[in-house]
Amino acid sequence: MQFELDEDRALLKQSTRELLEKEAPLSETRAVMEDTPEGFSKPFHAQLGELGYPGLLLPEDDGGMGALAFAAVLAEMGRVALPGPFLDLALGVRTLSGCDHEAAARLGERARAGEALVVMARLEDPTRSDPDAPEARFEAGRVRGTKTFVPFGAHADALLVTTREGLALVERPGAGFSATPLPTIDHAQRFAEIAIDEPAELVAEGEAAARLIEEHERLGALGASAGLLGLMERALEITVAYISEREAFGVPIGSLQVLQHRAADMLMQVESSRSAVYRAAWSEEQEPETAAYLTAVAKAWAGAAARYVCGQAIQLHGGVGYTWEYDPHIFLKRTKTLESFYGSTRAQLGRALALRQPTL
Amino acid sequence: MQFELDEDRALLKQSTRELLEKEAPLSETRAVMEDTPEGFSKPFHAQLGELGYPGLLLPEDDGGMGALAFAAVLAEMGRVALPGPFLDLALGVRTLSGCDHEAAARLGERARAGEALVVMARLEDPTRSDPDAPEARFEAGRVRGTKTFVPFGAHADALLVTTREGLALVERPGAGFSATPLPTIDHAQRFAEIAIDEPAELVAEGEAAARLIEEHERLGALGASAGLLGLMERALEITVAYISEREAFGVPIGSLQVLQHRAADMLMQVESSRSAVYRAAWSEEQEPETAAYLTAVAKAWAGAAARYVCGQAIQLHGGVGYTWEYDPHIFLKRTKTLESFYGSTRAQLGRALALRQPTL
Amino acid sequence: MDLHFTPEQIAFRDEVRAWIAENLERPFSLEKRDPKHDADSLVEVRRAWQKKLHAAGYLGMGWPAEWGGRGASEADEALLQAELAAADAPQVPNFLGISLLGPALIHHGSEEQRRRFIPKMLACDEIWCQGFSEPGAGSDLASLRTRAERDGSDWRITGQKVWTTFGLWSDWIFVLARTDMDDRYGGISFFLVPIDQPGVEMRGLKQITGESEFGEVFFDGALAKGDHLVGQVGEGWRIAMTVLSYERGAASIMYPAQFDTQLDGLIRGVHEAGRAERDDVEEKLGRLVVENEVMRGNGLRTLADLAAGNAPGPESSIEKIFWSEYHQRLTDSALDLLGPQGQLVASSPSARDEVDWAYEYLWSRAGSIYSGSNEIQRNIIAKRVLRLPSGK
Amino acid sequence: MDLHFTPEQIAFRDEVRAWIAENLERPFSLEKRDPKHDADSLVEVRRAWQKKLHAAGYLGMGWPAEWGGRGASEADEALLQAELAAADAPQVPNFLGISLLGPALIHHGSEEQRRRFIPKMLACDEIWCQGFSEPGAGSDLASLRTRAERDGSDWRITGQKVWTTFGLWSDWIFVLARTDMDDRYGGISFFLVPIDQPGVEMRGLKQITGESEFGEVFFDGALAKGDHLVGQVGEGWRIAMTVLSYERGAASIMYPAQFDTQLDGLIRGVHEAGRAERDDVEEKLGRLVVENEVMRGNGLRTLADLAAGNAPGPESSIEKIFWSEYHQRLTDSALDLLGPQGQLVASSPSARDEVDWAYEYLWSRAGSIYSGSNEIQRNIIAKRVLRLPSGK
Repeated sequence: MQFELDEDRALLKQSTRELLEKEAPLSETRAVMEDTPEGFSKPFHAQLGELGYPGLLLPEDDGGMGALAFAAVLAEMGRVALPGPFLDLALGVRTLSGCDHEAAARLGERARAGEALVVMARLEDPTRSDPDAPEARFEAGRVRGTKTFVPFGAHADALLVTTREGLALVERPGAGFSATPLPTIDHAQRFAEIAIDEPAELVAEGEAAARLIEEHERLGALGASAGLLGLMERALEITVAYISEREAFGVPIGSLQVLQHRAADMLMQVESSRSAVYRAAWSEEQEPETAAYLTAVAKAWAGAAARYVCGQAIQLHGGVGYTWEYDPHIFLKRTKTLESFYGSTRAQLGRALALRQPTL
Repeated sequence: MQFELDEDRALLKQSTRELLEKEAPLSETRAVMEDTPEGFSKPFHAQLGELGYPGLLLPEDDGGMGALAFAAVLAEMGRVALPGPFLDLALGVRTLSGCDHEAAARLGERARAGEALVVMARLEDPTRSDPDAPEARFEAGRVRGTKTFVPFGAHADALLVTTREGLALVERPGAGFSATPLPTIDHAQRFAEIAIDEPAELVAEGEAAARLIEEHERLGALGASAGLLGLMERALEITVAYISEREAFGVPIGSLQVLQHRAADMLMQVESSRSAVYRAAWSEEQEPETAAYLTAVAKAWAGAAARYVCGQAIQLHGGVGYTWEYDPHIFLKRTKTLESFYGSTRAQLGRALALRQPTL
Repeated sequence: MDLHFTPEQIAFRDEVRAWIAENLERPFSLEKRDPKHDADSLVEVRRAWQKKLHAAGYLGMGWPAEWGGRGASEADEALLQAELAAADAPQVPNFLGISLLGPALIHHGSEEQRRRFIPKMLACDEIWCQGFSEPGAGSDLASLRTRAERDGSDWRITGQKVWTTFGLWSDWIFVLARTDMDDRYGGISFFLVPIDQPGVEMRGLKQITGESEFGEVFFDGALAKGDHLVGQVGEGWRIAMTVLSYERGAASIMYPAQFDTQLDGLIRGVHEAGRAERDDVEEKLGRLVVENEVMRGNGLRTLADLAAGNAPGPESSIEKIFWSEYHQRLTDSALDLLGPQGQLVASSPSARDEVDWAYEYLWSRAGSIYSGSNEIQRNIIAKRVLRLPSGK
Repeated sequence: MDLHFTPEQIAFRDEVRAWIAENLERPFSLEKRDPKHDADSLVEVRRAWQKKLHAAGYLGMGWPAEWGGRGASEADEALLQAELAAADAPQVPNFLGISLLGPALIHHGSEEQRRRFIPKMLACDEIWCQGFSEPGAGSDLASLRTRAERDGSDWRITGQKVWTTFGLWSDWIFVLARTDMDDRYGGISFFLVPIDQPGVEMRGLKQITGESEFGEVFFDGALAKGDHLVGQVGEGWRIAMTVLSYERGAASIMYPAQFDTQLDGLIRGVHEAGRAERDDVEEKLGRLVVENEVMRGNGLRTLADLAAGNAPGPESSIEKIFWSEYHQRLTDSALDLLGPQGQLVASSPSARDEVDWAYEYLWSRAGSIYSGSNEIQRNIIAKRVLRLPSGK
């Protein structure tokens, strides 16, 4: 048994950290939040494409590196709260590769190289539709429907749209497409409501489509959990550093027992998230029969854990904790996005109960 | 505006405290828990009857003192975790007085003098019956049915049985009655499952019966909330005294910031319970249109509050906290009874939401 | 025991309610959503609202008649604040001036100071901000280092203050500054300082909500005139502690009223999302309702204690902890219950319009920190209410 | 990364599982419900079970072969403990003897001591209890005051110890006693003391569950033979700290296995009560499932770290806090979800038979206190893992 990553993946993790610290550090995240209309750095995402990152989740003989590498990379991105659609893109590339369809394969090549942004459009207004039986339809070579909270839906080059008939691919959406931005708490993670009436190709149907969507959700939850791990890990680090330095009443506030216990509780959340996230990623590779269950466990835990840790990061910073200038709020905001999307905590609790099984 | 009790009620509260400290102190509760088959002191309850306590909830011109006095007395009883059916008896006396029926009136007189123990038998097996439409029936002058978790059901002299036809009074249950004890965590609060097939009188029907049962539940929740207040108030007192004295690492443990904050949180729970409980009692007397809502609020709050306070009382006592010899466990156990009966916390949360209304 | 307001108080409450209905155009959350507004024009909305309140006699109601008061009780003040909060009326720019500087001048200031400053403060012709906190002295206020040095009969102030609410729009700031470096408490004095002068630089301090209601201010030999010292040299700490302890009662039922309005919005939102029938939603909403009502019960008890002549003591720490942590639980739950919809910022056309949940969620993180962090409040409860021992 | 047990370990686990199925008559919770049993006979059930385990070679598996060991790894030990916990097998009377005294004798004892004591301890022919804690020294173990004074070549022990698990049924006690009043750590020595002698009085210490598994013991010049000193005079603290740090891994997946069995019972109970379909029940059960699985993930990580040769550090404090507070949440939720039914004590004919929830609810309050209270554990994490500064 061994918990550490093997050499290849550890190396990838390390080089990803260096890349991010150099090209997309936290200060850059702040700049993107403040200034960029797309909510992310296009050049950096192009660079990620050149380096092959979007293909992480492809089968190994197709250049992928598997779920553990994926989790390690997403956790590193969480440490700098990297803004942008990387997670959705990596999921899109994986889903395209699972479609037995030529247009999908072609687009997949471009997407993994960072030349096209493909995201899945799945959610619909929950008061009017059932996620398992979408209102959106594929008929006569066109897809028609309305989707909401589509990640980077206004900036995508292509969309994988879930329809009642299966998974429809819309490339280069044109006049029949409109996107209304849905700005949320997290300035650097953009969503849109889209209305679509465009030519499309049905790239997966029936069982195959259902399997791809389930896989997309599972891997999305895994990636989000890993992102949450990175966010809270860094939030704890900056908090421990801050309370170790900052003095009040003549002592470092980190010497006060109440803050020490708070930090200890934060550590418990972070380390338990680490165990759960990497275990889920490992099961995705090595024990697929438990992967759906362990991923639900990881996401349900990590969402609530990060909310606690990032909230306390603000509290322990005191007054400066609720200034824009200090970093804790960036973590809190991204946490909210990752916690509520990719299967909310509440949804994952229900899923974990339903999927419960012996794991030993 | 004034929060303090008026002189009469303050006097009652004070004299009740003195009576309890003299005749039924915490040490006596312990003795009853350990040794008494009935789970309570019959002589002391007879004394309470002589002093007129069971008539507390009667109309004022009938010798009652109203809901505030009732709450004050129950809170005092909570402070010594008084074992026994006092709450159920006081509720029974009130309900009997609301029945326009001669047998009820006659029994009511005896009950308020402490000469007869009357309790209501209401709960049925929840998997088999709806509390609003009991399986128990009153037919041809007899009541037939099975009731569960009847408080002191094995020791009652008479029973008010909820049936589909209304409220049936069974005096001196005989051969058609059997009671199986249901011993719970709280050694000093006895419940029984009863099977009954006995002659009875229908003492209230239709709307009148429904109103009496609703009132019984509401006042039961109020009394239980007051009892919870007394329990946690005393649990906090003994805890503060303990941590102020007990030393570790050369300092009183009550000087450690983590324990200070814990105690502060306990105080918040206790004082908020005090506000909520007396406000509910006051509304029962002065603002009946809000009483049902404010009582649900008080019970939902006080149950969870007492659970926290009494649990932490054990924790802050350290090792001796989980010995039988020290008192905290007595509070925890009684809390569990009062929290889960008289409308569980979960049930009261739903009730509070349904009854929500402007209170200012 | 009596938790009824007097008939006069109820009549006052009804009068206020009717006045608000007549005078408040729309809830402030809707003002903030209006694209025509920027930070400056929102301050003008607040200023206009303060002028209306002042004209109606609703400011400084408990002060002596000479200074605009009407001998109002804490209960009146509390009822007013509750009605304003329930209606989501704008916060007035001089809320800290009125609650802190006003009493300081009335009790400790000179007659000239009162005449010069109080009328313009009430009328919002001058906006005041508070200069107590410093970057290095959060919870440990007395460790402040801004100093005031004599310059003839005047004073020169040097140092830095933070959390100067509405600082960017203020004309004056009331400042605690050190006149003796060696006397921790007795070396602090209370000054009134005009902002529009060379030695003062005010900067906006952006909050996590993206707004800059707070400021930070740098004094570099700023001038405070000799007759703008409040009280005597060295009395600053005592004055500040006294005024900070006033008006605790006024907020006691304000927060529950404000949260009730938000709860209304949440319950409506949950119904519209078709989720109200779920048992887990019922439980969470029920818990929010219960906690808010318990908070109101605490507030009524505080008012009743005040009415009975019991000064509010350190128990006010309980209220501070309660409302600020409730606000966090409320917004946390709201975002869970409303789903992604609840995270939309107010400028989104799809955002719910009753409550700006995204803003509330972020802003709620501040309440447990400002005005004495909740950690400090718990210290106070442990030491002053429970009388727990001090460490060695 | 590799979280798989080896095929040999899985084979061992399967062997243990089969062995338990064959040898365990019924879960210990059912033994306890049986009216034929009293406290004494329950100890005999435990003793008989220990003898079976010993005969099967399942005790001291990691010890040298000479003392019954089989060179087992932490993972083997952990798998064994998890299987035993899942099956609700009785705790063996000498569990503390085996986990603490055994290693102390093997590493620090004399050859004669090992020969004399280890075989009978393993075979449960002698029951050992632990004499570390004192009434005045809970979390602050080193402040112990029980003293040992020389009496020729022997020692006389005077003082009091508490929390002597199975004390009433024990034959021997291993005691930390002070041989130098002035040297806080270096003045403590480690003694083996027979209980059946005039200077020893053992009393049961009733727990809040009503049982008396714990004892307290009074020494009044009790005799410890000179050759029953373990190690050297003054080495007691070091020996105790060393053995307390052993076998941390063995419990790492035991608690999740035990709680899984209890969760099974809870889920069944909720279904039988017809409440499983409620959304609030689903949410609460889901949370319990998630937390327990996360705890198992932490445990597997500990085992993996041990297998990779990383000694378990203060992170074991995380495990202690996690399982003990989870146990409280689990039993709290169970009593809520099962309603009054869950509060019935085991002797009630109407009680649910899978899990004695009433007992678990009460007993769960102890876990956050014993073995170093959770407050102490959090201090350890803050200081030794997070390296937060010390106060002045």
